[in-house]
Amino acid sequence: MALKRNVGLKGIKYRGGGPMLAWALHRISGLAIVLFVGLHVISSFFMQQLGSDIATALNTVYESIYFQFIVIFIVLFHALNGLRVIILDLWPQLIKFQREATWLQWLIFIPTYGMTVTIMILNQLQGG
Amino acid sequence: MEVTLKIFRYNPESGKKPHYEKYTVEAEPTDRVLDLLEYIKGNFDGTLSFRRSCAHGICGSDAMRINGQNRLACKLLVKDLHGAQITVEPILGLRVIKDLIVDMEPFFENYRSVLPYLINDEPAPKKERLQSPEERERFDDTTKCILCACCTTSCPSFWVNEKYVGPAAIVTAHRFIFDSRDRGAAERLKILSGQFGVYRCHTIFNCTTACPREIEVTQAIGEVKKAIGTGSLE
Amino acid sequence: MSSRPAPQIGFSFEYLMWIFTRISGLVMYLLAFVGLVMAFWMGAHQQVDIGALARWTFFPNPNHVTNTNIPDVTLGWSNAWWQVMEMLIFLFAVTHGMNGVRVIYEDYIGNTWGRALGRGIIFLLWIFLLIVGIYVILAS
Amino acid sequence: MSNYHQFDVIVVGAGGAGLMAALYASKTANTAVISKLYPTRSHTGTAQGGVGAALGNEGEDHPDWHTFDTVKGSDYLGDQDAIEFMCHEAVPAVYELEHMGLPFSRTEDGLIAQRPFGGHTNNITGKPVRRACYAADRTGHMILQTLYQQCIKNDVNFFDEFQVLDVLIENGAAAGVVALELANRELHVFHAKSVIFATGGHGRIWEITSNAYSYTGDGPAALLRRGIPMEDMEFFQFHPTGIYRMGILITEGVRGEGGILVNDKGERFMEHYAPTVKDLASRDVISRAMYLEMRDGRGINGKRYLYLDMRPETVNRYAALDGRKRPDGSPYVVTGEELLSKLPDIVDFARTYLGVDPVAQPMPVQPTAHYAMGGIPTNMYGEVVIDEANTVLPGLYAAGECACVSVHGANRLGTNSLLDLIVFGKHAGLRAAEYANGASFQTLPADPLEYANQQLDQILHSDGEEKVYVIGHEMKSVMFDEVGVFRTQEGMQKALEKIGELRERLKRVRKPDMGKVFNTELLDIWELGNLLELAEVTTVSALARTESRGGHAREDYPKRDDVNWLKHTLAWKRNGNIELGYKPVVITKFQPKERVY
Repeated sequence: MALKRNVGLKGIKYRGGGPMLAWALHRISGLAIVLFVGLHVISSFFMQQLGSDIATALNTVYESIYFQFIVIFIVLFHALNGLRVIILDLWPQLIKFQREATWLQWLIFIPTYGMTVTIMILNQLQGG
Repeated sequence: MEVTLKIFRYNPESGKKPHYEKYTVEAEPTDRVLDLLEYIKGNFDGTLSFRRSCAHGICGSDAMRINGQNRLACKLLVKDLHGAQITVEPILGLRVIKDLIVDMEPFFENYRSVLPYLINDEPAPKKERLQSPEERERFDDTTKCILCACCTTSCPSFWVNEKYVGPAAIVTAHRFIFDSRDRGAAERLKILSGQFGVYRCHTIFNCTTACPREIEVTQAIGEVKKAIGTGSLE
Repeated sequence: MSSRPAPQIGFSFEYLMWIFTRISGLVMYLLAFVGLVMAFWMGAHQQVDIGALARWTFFPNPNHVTNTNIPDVTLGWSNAWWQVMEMLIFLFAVTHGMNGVRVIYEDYIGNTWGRALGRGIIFLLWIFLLIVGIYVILAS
Repeated sequence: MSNYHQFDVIVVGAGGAGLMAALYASKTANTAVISKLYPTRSHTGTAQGGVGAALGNEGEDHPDWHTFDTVKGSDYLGDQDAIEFMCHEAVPAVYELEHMGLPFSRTEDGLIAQRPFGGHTNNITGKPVRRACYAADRTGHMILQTLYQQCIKNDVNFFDEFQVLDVLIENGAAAGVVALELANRELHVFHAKSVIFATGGHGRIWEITSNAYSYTGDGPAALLRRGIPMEDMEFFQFHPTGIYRMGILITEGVRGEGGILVNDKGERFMEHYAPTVKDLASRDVISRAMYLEMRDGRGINGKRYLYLDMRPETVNRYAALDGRKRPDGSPYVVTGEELLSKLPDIVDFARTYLGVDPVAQPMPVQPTAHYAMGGIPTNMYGEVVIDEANTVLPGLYAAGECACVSVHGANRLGTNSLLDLIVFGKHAGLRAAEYANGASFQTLPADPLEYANQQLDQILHSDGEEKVYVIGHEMKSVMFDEVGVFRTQEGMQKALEKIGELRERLKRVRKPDMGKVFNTELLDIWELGNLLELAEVTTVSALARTESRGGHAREDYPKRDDVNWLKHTLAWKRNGNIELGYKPVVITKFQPKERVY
């Protein structure tokens, strides 16, 4: 009796490095965005049409600065990683530079996100 | 130097659950991991089972997960692992039969599904079919494949669904699709554009990193995707 | 040395969705860029609220700029141009996203029956979101 | 019996010869291949340099030149009718492989590319010719893959990971084989009209070897136990350039592309041993020269290795000295990149196992056990012959390295092994199918599994102290030292005693794995038994041959002796002893003369 085919958590421990991490984050962030946008659309509908309290509460959460930190991280990462994938997919001859591409992506992501967050925090402090 | 190997053990007849066992051996920096496994089998525990044949990275028998990455045990030297402990586990996504031996049949089934042979019904000339060095170079990279399964079993898409043909099968298909002598490209591209074809590839690059033959696997898959889209075999 | 026929293959659903995902990604870049530039042009540069700016960039809806200091929000932006812009980006985003959900789902699902069921549910969800979203856009 | 199978033709072994045989046999007969490995794991895949065929794509060449070179390379011990047959069949066979899809490297004109190889010469000028058809430096890999692919296309039946333990011979004809299914340790009977053995060599007898772990001579040993003789077992080839201490092969193609061997003084020593072709002399000549250099203290740093140098500056310097030209007449000049593209795998090996970049540094090499010239005696149709009169055993065939046709005689030329596989694999397959279509099944004995069970039981009931790992190492070490490149009466006597001792100790190995699932230890022990059998045959055959010829070099008899020894050895195992007999060499066109390179 052979063992059942079961990868499960062992897959997470596989040392795939940067590109595998990027893929996992892309998936998770994509699903998160679907959830976020979907709920937002529906709650907007309820707020607009019925003035629902739950919907209003949800929108308050959405507008909090901490939630925005997360959303911006997710959206920015998904967009940048998506751009990397699109470029490599449409020009397969560039795939030999895939390792550099992953580095470049983080090189763009980290300052952009860092700057955004800094400005948001500064604004919050000024406003508060 | 002293090295400890932490090896995945499973024997279906022992009634024991899968577990890890540790063996400490004296090793030279230039020893292959395979040499250490042979030493352990020969001196400590004869029941330790793994496949091996040529011992220099050409036959593709001894693909295993070493320190969390798919490698050939015969192509990895102790000095390249930088550490006193080496973890050895079977490759993922195929059923474990015993210790480091997995059931390769699903892998070869996927390989066979992409028509892995030259298709050309035109009458052959008396001598060789002509092919320029450039045409030959076009698919050179993918002829290196030894079917060790390092790539396919490093692919998260294959982990979650063994019906995905996997990188190795696509590499084989690529080798024929871009061979100027072949006439079966349309048939193969049709198979690969299906549900379990190239679009289950999400450019995760684990295959490229894992390949012991240094084939640009993801690039080959990308070229197949492009051929499906453009209908061009440039 | 030898000329060989280009392979004649029909477009598969998988291929169409794959290329759509890539194209819609690029289109969203374009639309977001337009949104961003317009937001700046229309006054966002006077008071940079990144949260509002981001929302504006991706979904140029008057509801999304309510907490900026720019006056007459509804007047300036509740017009057909922005509604079309918003509908476009919404259409691409929801389709891109729901297709992503489908791809993830189908990565795991091997059998035809499960796939058909999943596709059905995702399709209905897609239509539902589109209708609700467009209603909200038109009604605001 | 659920484990009973019936096929017209059974092929044992799925390397180049086995797959070629299966491919041709399956065209007209119901054929199955039994292999202890997945077919793509077979040792054919490690062959690097090329397959020899006088296509004349890169300079003038003729099958007749190829024939003479092979005869000369064999030190006149090869059967000339078979050699001529092989060298003429080579040309269509290579085209056939190309049509099957083999991705050969190409010339500018789109033809199959060819490179020089040891012992391949222009018969008129004596200069090297380009005869080795290659696919980069993975020709064997490409042959194996291509043949396996064709077998898939033609729906050949495969029994992968089945170990053949015994061959059934009834009424003087082949009746089938008994095989062990590795996955569950069950025995299977394969009832067949024709049985083709293509199990490969037995280079694991020696310590430094280029051969795979699985190269344990299972086929020859099984036949030896069933009364079939072994031919010319004393002739075993030591390849000059194995990676120091590991034995991994560095192809002769490196020297074909202009690489040279140097000693500790930086001298190109082959100039002294083979003034005309130098580093492209045949393998036995170079291996002996290397041994002599090392014995005289000119190994690198006094150690047991020499340098193989393929740095572009070295290659170009010596190519200029030799006046080497490209086929178009321009001087031969290479760049590092060119070498990398022609020999990518070698570069990879050197980097992985030596930590050396071969276009920047020389590679430490030593002779490595490489190829069995001897084996199961066959005629040129692959039919096994069992005595001095070449009597055919009906229904039994052998091809590839396990067989001795004999086309390689006392020393095989580079590229002729792959050629041997495709030519004799094909003809064995054709003959076997033809025979099967005209014959009926032999009745099986009452208990066909008896002998196989007996062999397994002996191992499974063993309960001693000995380790198979240790016995194996002792055998390899004594064989490499005493029955290696150079041999003496005294040393071989010592080896023979040691083998006897090891055979006894093998009966007392510690209790093995008793499991049924992938019991690889059981197999290791069984395979070591095979190696010891063949080591004994090799040593006994070598002791008797009091001359030096090809791969068999004796310090006490340094000269070739055509008067007494221009004959093939046959060795039978009878009642636990090796008995020797001899049969004449077939000489057609080329009378033996002194061999100078």
